[in-house]
Amino acid sequence: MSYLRPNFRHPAAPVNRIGFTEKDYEGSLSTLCAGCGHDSISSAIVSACFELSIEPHRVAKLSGIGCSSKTPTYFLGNSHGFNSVHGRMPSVTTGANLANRDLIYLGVSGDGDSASIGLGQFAHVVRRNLNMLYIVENNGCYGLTKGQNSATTDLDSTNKAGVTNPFDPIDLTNLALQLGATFVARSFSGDKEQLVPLIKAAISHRGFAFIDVISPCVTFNNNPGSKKSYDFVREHCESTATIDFVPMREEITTQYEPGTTQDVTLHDGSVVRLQKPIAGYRPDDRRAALNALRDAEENGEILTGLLYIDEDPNDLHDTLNTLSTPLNALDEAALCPGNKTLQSINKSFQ
Amino acid sequence: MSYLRPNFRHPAAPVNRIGFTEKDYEGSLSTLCAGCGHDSISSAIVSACFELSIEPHRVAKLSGIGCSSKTPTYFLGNSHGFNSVHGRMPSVTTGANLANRDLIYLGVSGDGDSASIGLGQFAHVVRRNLNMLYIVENNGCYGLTKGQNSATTDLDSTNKAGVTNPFDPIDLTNLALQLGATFVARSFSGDKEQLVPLIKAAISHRGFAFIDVISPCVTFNNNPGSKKSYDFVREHCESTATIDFVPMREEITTQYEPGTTQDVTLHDGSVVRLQKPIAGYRPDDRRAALNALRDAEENGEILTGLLYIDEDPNDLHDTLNTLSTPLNALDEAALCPGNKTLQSINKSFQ
Amino acid sequence: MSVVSTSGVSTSSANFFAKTGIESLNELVVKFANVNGTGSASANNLFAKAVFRMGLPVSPKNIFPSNIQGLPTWYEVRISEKGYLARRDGVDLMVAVNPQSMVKDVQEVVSGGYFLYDSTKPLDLRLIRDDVNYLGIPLTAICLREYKDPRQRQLFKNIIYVGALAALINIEFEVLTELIADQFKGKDKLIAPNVHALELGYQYASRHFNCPLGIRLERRDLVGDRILMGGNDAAGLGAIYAGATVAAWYPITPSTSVVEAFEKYAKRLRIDPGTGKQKYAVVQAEDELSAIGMVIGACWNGARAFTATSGPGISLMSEFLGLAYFAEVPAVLVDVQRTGPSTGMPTRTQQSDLLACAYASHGDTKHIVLLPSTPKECFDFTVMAFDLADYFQTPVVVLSDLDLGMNDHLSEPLEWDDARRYNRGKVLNAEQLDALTEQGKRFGRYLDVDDDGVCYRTYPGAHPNKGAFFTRGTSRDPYAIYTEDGTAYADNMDRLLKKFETAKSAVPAPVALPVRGKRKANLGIILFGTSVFAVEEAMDLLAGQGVYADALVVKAFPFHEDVVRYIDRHEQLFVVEQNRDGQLRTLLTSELGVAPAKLISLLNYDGMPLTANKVVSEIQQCLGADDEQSLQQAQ
Amino acid sequence: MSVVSTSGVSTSSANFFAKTGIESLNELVVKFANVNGTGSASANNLFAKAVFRMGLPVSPKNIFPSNIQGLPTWYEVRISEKGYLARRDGVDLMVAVNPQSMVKDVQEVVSGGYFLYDSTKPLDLRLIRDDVNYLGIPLTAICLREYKDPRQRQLFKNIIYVGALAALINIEFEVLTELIADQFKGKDKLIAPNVHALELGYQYASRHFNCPLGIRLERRDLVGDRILMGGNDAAGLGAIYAGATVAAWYPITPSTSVVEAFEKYAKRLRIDPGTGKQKYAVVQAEDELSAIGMVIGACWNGARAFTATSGPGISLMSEFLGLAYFAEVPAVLVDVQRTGPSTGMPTRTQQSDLLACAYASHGDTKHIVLLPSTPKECFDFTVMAFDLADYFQTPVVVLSDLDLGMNDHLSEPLEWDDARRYNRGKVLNAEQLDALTEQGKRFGRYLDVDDDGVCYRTYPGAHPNKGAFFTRGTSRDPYAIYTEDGTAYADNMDRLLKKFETAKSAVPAPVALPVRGKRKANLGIILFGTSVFAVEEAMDLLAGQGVYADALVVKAFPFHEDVVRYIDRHEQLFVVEQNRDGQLRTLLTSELGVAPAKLISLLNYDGMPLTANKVVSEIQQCLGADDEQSLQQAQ
Ligand SMILES: Cc1ncc(C[n+]2csc(CCOP(=O)(O)OP(=O)(O)O)c2C)c(N)n1
Ligand SMILES: Cc1ncc(C[n+]2csc(CCOP(=O)(O)OP(=O)(O)O)c2C)c(N)n1
Ligand code: SF4
Ligand code: SF4
Ligand SMILES: [Mg+2]
Ligand SMILES: [Mg+2]
Repeated sequence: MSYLRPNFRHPAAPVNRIGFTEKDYEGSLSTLCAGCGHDSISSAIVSACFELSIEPHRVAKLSGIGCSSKTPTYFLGNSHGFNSVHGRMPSVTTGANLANRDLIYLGVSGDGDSASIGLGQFAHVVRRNLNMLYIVENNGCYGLTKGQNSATTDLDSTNKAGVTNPFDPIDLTNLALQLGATFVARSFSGDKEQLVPLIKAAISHRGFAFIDVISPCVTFNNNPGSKKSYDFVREHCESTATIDFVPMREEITTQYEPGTTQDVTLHDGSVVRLQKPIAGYRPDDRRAALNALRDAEENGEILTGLLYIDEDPNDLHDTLNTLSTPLNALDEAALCPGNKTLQSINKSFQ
Repeated sequence: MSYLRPNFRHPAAPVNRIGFTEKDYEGSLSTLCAGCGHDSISSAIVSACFELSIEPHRVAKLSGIGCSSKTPTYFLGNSHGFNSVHGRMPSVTTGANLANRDLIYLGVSGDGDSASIGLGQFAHVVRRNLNMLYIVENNGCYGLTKGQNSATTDLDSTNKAGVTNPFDPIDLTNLALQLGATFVARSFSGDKEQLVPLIKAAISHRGFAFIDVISPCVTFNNNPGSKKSYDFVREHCESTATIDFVPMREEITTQYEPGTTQDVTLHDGSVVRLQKPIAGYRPDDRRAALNALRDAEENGEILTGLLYIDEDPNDLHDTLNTLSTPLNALDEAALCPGNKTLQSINKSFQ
Repeated sequence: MSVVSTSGVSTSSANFFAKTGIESLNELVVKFANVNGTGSASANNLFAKAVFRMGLPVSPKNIFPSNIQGLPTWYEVRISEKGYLARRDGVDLMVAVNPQSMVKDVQEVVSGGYFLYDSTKPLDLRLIRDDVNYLGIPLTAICLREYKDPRQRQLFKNIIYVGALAALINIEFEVLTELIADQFKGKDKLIAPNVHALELGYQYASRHFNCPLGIRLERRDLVGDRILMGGNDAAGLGAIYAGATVAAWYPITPSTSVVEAFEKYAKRLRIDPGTGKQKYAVVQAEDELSAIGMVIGACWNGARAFTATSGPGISLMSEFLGLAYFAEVPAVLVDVQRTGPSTGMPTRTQQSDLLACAYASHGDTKHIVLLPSTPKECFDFTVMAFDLADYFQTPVVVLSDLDLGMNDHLSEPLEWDDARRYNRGKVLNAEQLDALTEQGKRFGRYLDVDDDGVCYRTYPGAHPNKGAFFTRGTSRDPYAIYTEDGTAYADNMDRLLKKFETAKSAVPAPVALPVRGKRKANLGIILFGTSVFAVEEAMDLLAGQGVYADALVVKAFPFHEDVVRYIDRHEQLFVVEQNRDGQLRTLLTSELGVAPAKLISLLNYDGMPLTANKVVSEIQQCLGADDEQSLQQAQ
Repeated sequence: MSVVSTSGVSTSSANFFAKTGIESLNELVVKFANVNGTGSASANNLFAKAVFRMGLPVSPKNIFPSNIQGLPTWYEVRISEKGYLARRDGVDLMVAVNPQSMVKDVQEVVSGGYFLYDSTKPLDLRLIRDDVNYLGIPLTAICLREYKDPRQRQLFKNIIYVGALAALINIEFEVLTELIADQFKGKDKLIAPNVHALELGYQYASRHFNCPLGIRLERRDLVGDRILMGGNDAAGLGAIYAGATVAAWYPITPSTSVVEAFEKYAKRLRIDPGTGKQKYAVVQAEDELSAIGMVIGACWNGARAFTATSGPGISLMSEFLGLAYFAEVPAVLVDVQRTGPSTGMPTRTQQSDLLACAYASHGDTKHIVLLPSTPKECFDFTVMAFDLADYFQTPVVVLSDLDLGMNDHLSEPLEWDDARRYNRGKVLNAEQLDALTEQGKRFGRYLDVDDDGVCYRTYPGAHPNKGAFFTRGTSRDPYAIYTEDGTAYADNMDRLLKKFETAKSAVPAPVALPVRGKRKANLGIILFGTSVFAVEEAMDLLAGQGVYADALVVKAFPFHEDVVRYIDRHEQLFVVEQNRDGQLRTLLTSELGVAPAKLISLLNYDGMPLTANKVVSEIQQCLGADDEQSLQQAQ
């Protein structure tokens, strides 16, 4: 169990434009493992909403199932939330958005939730360009079910249970770009400097905004192949065939300059190499973004930052030409044609 | 109701290496609309299997649900077939292949079957590089349910019911390439010269082979916006709100040279522009293929032919390191560890 | 004596009359055997509509294949001035224009009945029965002569046989021309050619046969202000009137036309005059899981949303239905049943999704299911479904079937009370939330404040700092806080059961069918949905045989207390269902504790709508000769 | 008199003894309250295993949260030389090492019971009950003193309290050290530190408390050759022995360890010695729809394949289950039930998927469901499931639950008859197909040749030009040709029903639990699965109160005729189930026509395994005082 921040409120806590303190954007205590990357993302969301001076109740939080999908409970306690079923957050969010176009829709999912069971819904919500922020808290495994490989697990990496992944990972940013997403970014849970501005930009984007956030699972991304691999405690647990020992871990943070790459060492000693596009990178060319992704991949690097944005696309409401008034605000008067019309309809069936 | 070919057998019909005539590769009568592109694909499959001298019973035909998915009944009458449920052919084929790696697996699907309800299974069977030929008979609509738009329908095209499609189409070849497919091709149902060799190559490929075959729906790709749009009969049907009139149509065929483009006029007068890569095109570079696809797309052309091939990939059996003997051929002796072992296992629980 | 046709075009050796042609006025079955995709539907509809306009009760059934073109398709029209709307076995007049199915078609004709065929080619001798009257009309030949465009030739062939029927069974020609005029209003150039085609047929028939035949029609005034409509149109329209603003669906026969109707009417009735923008959203989802997900998301967010599907869709939606049940989110589904299991017979009817809907999803779940029998009920129950879903915060299924949904039915006209207000259920707005706080009360999403199992909810965004809660499929306490406490879980499950109890008095009550002739009923019948047409007719037939039954048409699950009362009043009941496993009977025994021995299943599940004969013969068989006696004494 | 602990490390004001400590030999409940993710599981298992090795019946229950680290988790161990394996309310000795849950934990201790806690910090006064004995051990302090590595400090804390328990309730220390040796065979460097930790606890306890306490253990010879195993391990092993070669699954608690066990044993027992290649394939699918699709594809192609899942997976698989039922393709599923509906309580047990499995999917469907009660039955029934699925060409569900699957149970040892051959059912090979032709017979995939509803199938590729057929979810004739003919459809549906009838005699028969003391039973109990442990115990308790019951443990759906016989023999029966809606009762009434009035539901659905007390009190309550009298007279 880990806290997003100490629970007392500093008298002189800074307030934002609408008079809220950052605390007003927090949720209940996290029940995730200490040091879980997902908690860092939650606090980044809190900061972003605070800095944007969003009224918390104008946000709807939706998620699927998984450790990642639990996190909406841990931020924006004054917002309605919906923890739906595994892999189906996109459809629920689509319906919610259709009902009330005036709220901000924040969807949180995991790599299992989005790249496996939910891949179809992910692809189609991208295609409809639903006005929402879709965050995948990507830890390359199934955390909540104890660490099985997911569809984003690196090729040949071995998980805590000793299973080596023989399949190429699915890169969701790549897929989102292919499918026409109008805002595509990637970041690292521990890089608040990069993540918070990205979340702010994504929320401000009118259309589908996707952020793939690499978020280490401190408990199951525990690669015995890594240099730190001899580990008394792990051996103990292995030979007793119980994987219920989770050492307390610190959250991993990082910070680096645009145009540079940065090696980040995970809890198990394995290393991810993050890269930020050079200052000159223009995120308005879908094809360039796709090629940049492939370039980085070929150098064994993970490209982060804002990869692509279409400044002013048509969202689903534009496409469907729906009324500017939220549909859930219309009453009988606006919706019901009345008996006179019905009688003339009867005529057409006589 | 249309016939693949006259039903009598010519005495001197040519036989292939294993002594079969082309007729031996046919199935029962097609119940599709006259002129349906799907029937052309069926006969291309028949020719390909005949020319490859495949023993019909060594082929397993699998499909989902749709007009396209009905076609396995119309070819290879001596092969087992499985018409499963909508969008789930990939998983059923995966299981079948795991059970017996020695058969040839021919999966037939539609654009609705694969790009909508089945997109997740499509993506994951690609990722597993299952050794099979996966054909999508792509008519850009839901034929069997009377012509709704599908996820591959062209942007802004209007279907027979007058519904204009507001979404970007999903290009399955593009997706397959992104997801690591080891054989990716596209063709046109009426272009036997191109299609038959592609099917032969795909069958010979050891791994996942995908062919996206553009296959006009003569009945519902009936675009009132097209030049032939004034149509007495259509108006008649429209005003009686019955769409049960299907004029007899001829199958559309075409033939053109590598490196050239070809305009093909569909039954409703609308035109598709097909392009064949130039002679020098080398289909061994995934990235080049992706770029070629985008180039063509940007010129409003549809790139056809063999787009990419990885000559010798690992298929799912290689990845899983399964026995060369088909698993369904193993008996008690090979599979059951026996009581002695069981007793020692009991010990481990005492 | 056998009259050889003197058709100027071709002479068919088989064109003769049987010794005796049947005689019947305003009581007959006319069946059309066509090839699908040949444009016969519009012509056949024209025929049925004309009979309807002559003031005669009519009930057409479309018996079509699961394919688009080239296979046999039938259109069976029952005309009955007695008002019977069920299917009836035996065809009085077969219009056989499909060579593929003729062998089968001719067998269906009743002895002394008529067989109209295209005599352009001589008739295959195997088709000749000496107890049938053959009416050869050279349809193809006439079209060849009259039309150039091959497609017009095909199309007008159908109109021509309708013209011929006008002469043969005495349909008022003006009614036909008037219908043509209505249909092509605005497209006037289409009118003349159609009328001409009608005349071609009319003239040919009058010239070659002594018209009208012994089976014929005469105007009556028996339909009053009733309408001829399909249940799917009515359900789609119901969603419009109920204020549905979001429709998410995935195409599947036979439910597709529900959302199509909704969209058609929405385009007419739901465009904002000022801006020209839509006051509704229709999304064709990528599959059924997504469709129901969208509906649940929209309802959670305070809109009225629905989906329409059929069996396979219900299976795919079941995980989400369990979520909506447990998380208490409204949702409306229209399930237009087809013949299952699996893909089954997608173009045939059945009532076999009842259990799948009532208990959808794993774990302990129960869902409200409404059971319409007529288009008017499709309309009314769809409207009601939205009120019930909102009030009880749970999914509600309107359980229709292919016969009801896709076939035209004679129905009471639709009505709407303009004073009616939508019942959005227990939803707290900002003011109410503030009031609550002033009263020092804490909002609890799952608090059973009114002791009826129904709690108060809030919509997202309702209040800056009050009333927000977390909706989830996991166990939670009355304040929507996640919990794994066994008692909190069990209490919540008990409350859900209490809520379902409360719903019993809110769902539509069953409808009683009184015993014939002021007798005392000596047996009872329970049924639902489209079985009502056959049962109504069967009750008359049985009465004629001295068996007096009353019946109860169940309209909803959970069962209204009137269902209990009815069952208690009878020792022995027949449960009539169009499925194999007696699914209604299962629900009656398990939910009401009725002794199964008391309920005799009367099942029809071949995919064709139930007939009165089937009901009568099964009941008689079951009663047995002696019982029948004793019954008669009992009167 | 209250003895103040003389712990050298800390003195807790609360560390005193109550007036009277309970006394009990070999009958007690010890409960461990831990924080999950702190490595307590291995230590707690060690404790239970040691008791088991002392020849004492033991039954541990893991009560864990749906999260990975930091939340309360409990391990409840019942020890009973009487052989009772059900949960029992009331804790005799609470090992409370989780500050978060202490308030709740101390309440659970029986009056006069013991409360072992970490006395490094003084005890919160709110935790003090004067009828409880407090045993303070400075676990943290000891670890701080003994270990450098913070993670080892955390880990060994658990081993230390196990050492202490050895002294306190008299566990043979050699048994513990022997277990450590077994566990770390090969990793010998781990042995000494663990033994040392045990000693630390042992010594501390012996020094500070008068050991053993009044509650203590003594070696017996009561477990014989029985094993201590979880049902999921047994089911996974069953799939190995049954010859399953394809496992396709999607992770979900509590079923995950079924496939994990299968894979673990396959790696040991299913590698081809010659080539080192796998004689099996395990695929983690992208979801449950894909998993069951793979299973169906593999079984269609002649392999034995299975999947394991839990409630939500069953909902998602239901469309495919309808296909397999109707197209007649074998499939084996292990459903390890958890508390529903929806996500419910994923780490709690329940028996609420019975209906969802028996009637899975839309349309008229019925599925074979096997109902194991013990790990041995998990093994045997999984093996049997493959034979039944192959023989009846239909899905078979092995319906386990979280308690059975994930908790260790004392079970008869597993056995295998080496003479046993797999029953692959009616499959024609090339020779048989040729023979058929010679006899001038035509192969019909859906021909009911043997009049038992079970037809002959062929595997793809079986014969160059014979026996090929098309498998589909649509209606077909006996020769597997697509048809929309109503009679052909109905005949096929009737045959499927006949096949289900045939299955009744093939499924495992129910097991009777005899009445206690050669009395005549005056009431009957029907139950299934893990309810057996509580019912066995309850029957003894009831007998003690003069209520003599016998019971029947149902082992399968469809119901074996012995179930009918048993019900007929009783006027009044209690149906014991761990769900809310009485799902077994629903099946009994609708499938066997039992009068519901005859079946009284006794339900437990709070997610915790059923206790004997619950059964006794509900039955007594229901019988009421006077009935009880009459019952006693009746003897
Ligand atoms: C239909 C269904 N199948 C399986 C599960 C079990 N399950 C819970 S979470 C999860 C995967 C979570 O992985 P991911 O989405 O990556 O989230 P993480 O825990 O890694 O953050 C699974 C398979 C479920 N809840 N529902
Ligand atoms: C679960 C489910 N949903 C819907 C349907 C109805 N349905 C049958 S075919 C089809 C779409 C077919 O489109 P496509 O795959 O493109 O095949 P086509 O007919 O165009 O060749 C649909 C939606 C179904 N059979 N099953
Ligand atoms: S298991 Fe992994 S993903 Fe889940 S909470 Fe723990 S660290 Fe985070
Ligand atoms: S509807 Fe279209 S796809 Fe279907 S058979 Fe007819 S032409 Fe082919
Ligand atoms: Mg993950
Ligand atoms: Mg299509």
